Amino acid sequence: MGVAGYVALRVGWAAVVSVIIVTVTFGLLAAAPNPSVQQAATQAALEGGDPQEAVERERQLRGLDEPLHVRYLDFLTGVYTLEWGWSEYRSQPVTTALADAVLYTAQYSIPWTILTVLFGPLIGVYSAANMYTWRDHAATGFAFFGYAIPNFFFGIILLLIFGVWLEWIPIVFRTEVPAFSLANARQLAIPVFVLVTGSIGAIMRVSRNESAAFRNATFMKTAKAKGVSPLRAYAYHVMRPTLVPLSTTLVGQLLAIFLGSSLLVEVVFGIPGLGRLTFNALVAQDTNLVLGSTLLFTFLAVVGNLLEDLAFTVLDPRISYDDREL
Amino acid sequence: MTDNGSGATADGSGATADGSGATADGSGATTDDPLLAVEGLRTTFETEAGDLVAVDGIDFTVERGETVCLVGESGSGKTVAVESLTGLIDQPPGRIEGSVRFRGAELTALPPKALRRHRGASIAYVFQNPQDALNHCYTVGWQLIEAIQVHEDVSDAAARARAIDLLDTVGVPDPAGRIDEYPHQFSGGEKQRVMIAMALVTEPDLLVADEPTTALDVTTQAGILQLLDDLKAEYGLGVLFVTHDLATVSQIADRVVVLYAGTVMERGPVVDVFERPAHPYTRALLACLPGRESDLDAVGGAERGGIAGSLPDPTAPPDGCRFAPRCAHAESACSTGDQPPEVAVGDGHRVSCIHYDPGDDPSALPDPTESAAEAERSSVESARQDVIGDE
Amino acid sequence: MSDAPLLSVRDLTKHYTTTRGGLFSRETNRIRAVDGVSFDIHPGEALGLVGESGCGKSTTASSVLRLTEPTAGDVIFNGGGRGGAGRNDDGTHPNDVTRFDRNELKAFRRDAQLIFQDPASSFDPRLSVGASIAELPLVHGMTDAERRRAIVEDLLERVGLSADEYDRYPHEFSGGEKQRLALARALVLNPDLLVADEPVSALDVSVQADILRLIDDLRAEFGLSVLFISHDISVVREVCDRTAVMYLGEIVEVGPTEAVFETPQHPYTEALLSAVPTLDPRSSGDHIRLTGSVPSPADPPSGCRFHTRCHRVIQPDGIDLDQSVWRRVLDFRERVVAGEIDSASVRERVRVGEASPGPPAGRSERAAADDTEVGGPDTDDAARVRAAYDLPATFRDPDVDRAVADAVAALLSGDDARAAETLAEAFTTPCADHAPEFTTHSDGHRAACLRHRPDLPGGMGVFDAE
Amino acid sequence: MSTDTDPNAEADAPRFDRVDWEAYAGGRTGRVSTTTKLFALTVAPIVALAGYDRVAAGERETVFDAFAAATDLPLQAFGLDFAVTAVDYAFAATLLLFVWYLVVPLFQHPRIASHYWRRFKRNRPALVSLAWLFVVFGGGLLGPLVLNAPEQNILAGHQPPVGLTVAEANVPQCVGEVADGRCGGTWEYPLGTTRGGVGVFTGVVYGMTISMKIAFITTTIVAGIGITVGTVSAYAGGWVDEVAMRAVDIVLSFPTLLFFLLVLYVYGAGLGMFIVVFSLFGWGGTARYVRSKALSVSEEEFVKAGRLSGASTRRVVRRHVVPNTASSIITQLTLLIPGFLLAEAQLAFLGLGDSSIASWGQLIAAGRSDLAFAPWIVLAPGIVLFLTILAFNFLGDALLDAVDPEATTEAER
Repeated sequence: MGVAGYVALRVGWAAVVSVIIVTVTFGLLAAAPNPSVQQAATQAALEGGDPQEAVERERQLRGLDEPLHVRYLDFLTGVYTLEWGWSEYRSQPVTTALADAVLYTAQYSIPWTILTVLFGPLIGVYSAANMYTWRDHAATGFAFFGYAIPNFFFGIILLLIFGVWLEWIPIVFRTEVPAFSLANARQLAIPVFVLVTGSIGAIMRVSRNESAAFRNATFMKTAKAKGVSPLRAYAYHVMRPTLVPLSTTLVGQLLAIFLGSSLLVEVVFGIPGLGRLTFNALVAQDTNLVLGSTLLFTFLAVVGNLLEDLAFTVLDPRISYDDREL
Repeated sequence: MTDNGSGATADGSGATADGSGATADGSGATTDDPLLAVEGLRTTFETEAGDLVAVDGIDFTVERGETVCLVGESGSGKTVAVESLTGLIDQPPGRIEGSVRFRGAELTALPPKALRRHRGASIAYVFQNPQDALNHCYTVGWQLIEAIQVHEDVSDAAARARAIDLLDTVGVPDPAGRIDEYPHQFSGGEKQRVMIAMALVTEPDLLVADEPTTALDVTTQAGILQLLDDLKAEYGLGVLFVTHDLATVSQIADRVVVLYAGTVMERGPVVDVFERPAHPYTRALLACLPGRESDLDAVGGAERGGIAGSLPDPTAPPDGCRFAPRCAHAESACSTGDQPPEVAVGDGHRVSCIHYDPGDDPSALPDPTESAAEAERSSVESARQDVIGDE
Repeated sequence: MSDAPLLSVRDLTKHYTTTRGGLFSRETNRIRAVDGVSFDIHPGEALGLVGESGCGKSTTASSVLRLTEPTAGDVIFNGGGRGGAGRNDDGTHPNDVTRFDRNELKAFRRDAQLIFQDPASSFDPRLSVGASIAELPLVHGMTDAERRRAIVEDLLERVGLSADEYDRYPHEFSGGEKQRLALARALVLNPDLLVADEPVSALDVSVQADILRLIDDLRAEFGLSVLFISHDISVVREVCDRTAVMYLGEIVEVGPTEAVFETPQHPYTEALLSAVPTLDPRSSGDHIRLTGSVPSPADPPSGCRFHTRCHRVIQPDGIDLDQSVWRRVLDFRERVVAGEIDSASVRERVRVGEASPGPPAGRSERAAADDTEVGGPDTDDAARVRAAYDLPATFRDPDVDRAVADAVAALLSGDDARAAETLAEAFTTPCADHAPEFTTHSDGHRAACLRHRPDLPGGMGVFDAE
Repeated sequence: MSTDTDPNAEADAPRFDRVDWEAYAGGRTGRVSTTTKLFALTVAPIVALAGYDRVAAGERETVFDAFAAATDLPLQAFGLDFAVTAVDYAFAATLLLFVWYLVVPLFQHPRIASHYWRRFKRNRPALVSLAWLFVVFGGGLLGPLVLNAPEQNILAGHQPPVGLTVAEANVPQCVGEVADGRCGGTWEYPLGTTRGGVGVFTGVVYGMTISMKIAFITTTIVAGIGITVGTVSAYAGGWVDEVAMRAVDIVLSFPTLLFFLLVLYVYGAGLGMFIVVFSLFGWGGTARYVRSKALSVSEEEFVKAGRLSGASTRRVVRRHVVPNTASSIITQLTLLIPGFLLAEAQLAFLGLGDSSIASWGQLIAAGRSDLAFAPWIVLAPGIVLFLTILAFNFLGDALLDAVDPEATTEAER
């Protein structure tokens, strides 16, 4: 079994996981009374109609009178053919609504991810290189501050300072500015900063602790003994092995922060991205849209975990594909 | 010693221990200076319990073409000593004092960058555990080529050809096929050979080998020792060999320096130290070796068995001789002042023990099993109790 | 010493199967860690088991104690009042440890104990050492806490510690003290057999001697039998009455310690002894050099397992080379057949040979010591290949020379298969075809080497040749 | 072996080689430990009360009222008049678990406890963090008994904290003193009030209770499932291991927050559901960690020695493997708790949390619109939340150092 075999196996497993999650989601929805059915009943009752009849009609309309396995297969087909239904709240197909929102989410999450992945390991290794000096303590303090301060709280405070008091940034996100413009950069600077402080701390801590072990490894002594400069030694001999364990946590950490924080940051800063869309769908009781955004996030998580595993395999030469378990 | 040169160097080095004469190989350095001369080397570490003195003022020299063994048990400071030579110790928490002269040039005064040029280029290291000594993320070839290119501006292809050649020199089978493999694909002995190849890339003058065979099986160990001996003869290397294993010392050393608790107990040509050990510690250590009574007659007097007691606390070393608290021959005078000055008891054979006067025969040490020694011991005991009583 | 052995191990085998692959595909790989090991230990006797890392000695120890389940074989333990039993009708033995049920095994635990190699991890860091030792009597039914404590305190003093160290924790002890504690724990149930797995290899020399003497004293005082496992021949020599030498899962030689070490009858024992440095600085450093590395126990060599590295490997009829040249020819053959040497690596070697001036360093004088000529760098590629792989430029035997020349030519022309075939046909050794059987040399001294079989070519008891 | 002549004297001498082990064989040793008995004894009333609540107490009746009515005991006089939820029962049981299995053992083994303490207290920030967490714990436990539950009082809205003033126009009615047209804070509301007149200090203290409940219950569930799955997986091996680890994969790739939103959307959810969902999807990492740790601990010689003692696998696992893995997962759990607290605060802030509880997130959400002129409503709970999360992180870091076996060997050198 070579690389290709392993990748195929791992992708297959990711597909299995996604099916399981989709199934659990279906089970959850199927077991509960459908809100729109209830809504129809309430509506009918208010309008003096027969609630029972309204329920029947609504159920038929939504195909809820079909047997469970048929509905399950329909659901599964729908999910994997991207027929995610009509969003009543947005009056457009769910996929279109999601695609629109993704554009806004991408505007801040791409710079955020790049900055985190770039600076997290760098600061971590720097901290380890200067372990127990004031530089290390400063970096550690920054990291702890970053992941201890709740993103939404930090966002509110910064918005108050820079938006309300100093008026440097707009309080409400303006969608009319072009994506690649200074104005857009200005209004996204604070959300990106908030997210970066939140995520860089975790990455930096992991990098620091992992590279601390490699810093004292004999191979570092070997590198020093053969006359390699400290900078080169850290860049090649510490950074590289640190990336291996880091790769196992990096994607997970980023995803966890992304799933939680994008929701909060978008609500706080009024960015009409995926998080805000999900929030609005929840408030507006738009089942299809709630389901759609949940599935999108789920697939992101599955793909993220897949990439994480593949990265780990590629990065660590000691892992032969033959011995690698899933 | 299979090579015919070592006998001569052993004799020559006996003289150099006193600071005179040298066996220069004509590599352009001043011929009067020894290859490596260490004086008053003292390495301390700041710890929460106070300053930990790992190496407490030791001197030794290494000449070209000779092997000097630093021998001692764990905690004797032997590894710290050799890592202090080129500043491999992190400072802080470490602090290195004393003088380290390499071909007459003072190393401790050098700025880090200049010191780095010496490391690898003229002083190369081989470490104990080949398992971790190579970076698991890079191929063996990459690491060898890095070692070459750090010091020389050569093309990748030329560096690679040299790396293959070196792997062949150190006896890695099929070097061309294996240069692109990762360290985990090599056996322990092969990794150690790769480490030696890496140490040789810049044709150093001094090779520091820190317990290079301890982690290896005995048949593998024999091969590595043989290789080091061959290379010493071929390249005219000075070898500073650190080990806890006296048997290895007897196989490879020209001269021996016995360390205990960071200080030198005894030094001399290997034959003298093994056949006429002077210091009680050396004697006890030799007596500890299992299954070898028949090999050696000199140990005879001492009883087989371990050395009672344990190493002194390195943050608060005892007064006088460091070994006195565990010594069967200790008198009250042993526990006062500093470590006794070294006394010559043979040609280049010197011992740090108050029981000797210059020129004494190393066998002059009183036998501890006699009643006189018993009396000495009890006097030490009472002396100690007096000290405790005073507090 | 009575006639019946305390422990009798017969054809003990432990194969590990490692599973590779995940949920969807499975492959199994069989590691033959211990492959048919037999030995006896008599009451009060100490048997040493020596060998290099990976030879299966530790696996043997844990299989004897059933810490790992052996794959096959009998471990008949006659201690603890079990003596005198004979085999059942179906060939099984009532005292076979490998067949003990739960209760029998628990009783067996009282009679056979183990001390480990690593003092750092031998005690639960969360329990006081006293509690750790006292756990054994508790497990075996002694519920009276005070009595347990009294017994353990008494025992602590017997191993050279003091009773008030009962309440201290493992991190408060040095390595040597922990090994004393480990001895106390092993002794607390008053066993008949003590298995010591590298008990001193993690200790300083000065402490080693202490612990070895303690083991010796306790053994004499309580009539213990000891199975002593070590890689260090000198330690075994010090402690053991008899010694068994293991290589790659098999015992190759066994006998009274002095006999094994003074007159080794197996080339491996000989090489092992020669590799141990002596304490005499005047001794010549001539060692027997073993080529190659230890083969994988997953795929051990056929015939005698040592033949791939043996310096005394037998030459077939019709070949009469210098023994060291023969060894190198066989090494070359092995590596070509295994695909380690192929046309690509040969070509790179030729290129390197051209680039560097003079013959490859380090090889020259070694090869020159042989009675054959060495190919110089100024000859053609074939000579360069021969030099690179330590082969003489010409062999006196024309058949041998032709076979090697053909193989080198095939390699240079890129035909790896033909090279392998040529070499495999031309060079064979009886050692690869026949599994050696034990031959007896003196009282209880036995070795398994084909050199001792007179019916084979080269089998003439060459060990007295020196 | 023994050369003594009097067999009767031997039998009682405390010497290992004179014990007749056959006489002891078959004795029962697998008894229930005292700690377990005491735990069972103390947790029984809580279980009984919960059962009574479920069976006897009516819909809108608190269990204490029902019990008082049934038994004529003046329970109200002891302050036992509040409604008890399932979360409260779980919290009480969890607290007992912590007392008997974490606090009491520390006192039973003072030598090892002081060893850990010496290592722990070298870390200053961790000491401060521990002190702060004690404040939060104490406040959360005792606060509700001392302070009345937060109540709305529109007239007392937007009061500033003690020592601050606010323009009189911004408050409906000033509770404290008015000077120069500015309303000052009073000790009645030390941290000011919200728009609805709820005391921020009271809100923060009640929020501590919620946070403590989340911290303790989720930790217990996560640790319970994680340790069980991890050890069983490590020890059973084979297909059990395979299935368990695949389950961990799934749990780990589950976007818990999203899933909770879905649950919330479909069923509606309170604090109890929050705790259940988050802990049911939070154990993946712990299980994986425990498994690898258990496997490596099993390789340690003291575990082999345990097996060689003749003890059953169950005993070895319970007595040696689990305790030695557990001490190192404490760190992991300490670092999990802030995640749960943060998630609750986020949900509450979005207005998706349990509106019936006074958590810090609720308070921050309540103050958001008034941030410009009444920042204390957001700042006070926000800073407390920040400090608590910070404290857990510092604590986790310090515990890692304190129980890390590598650090132990370092110190031994």
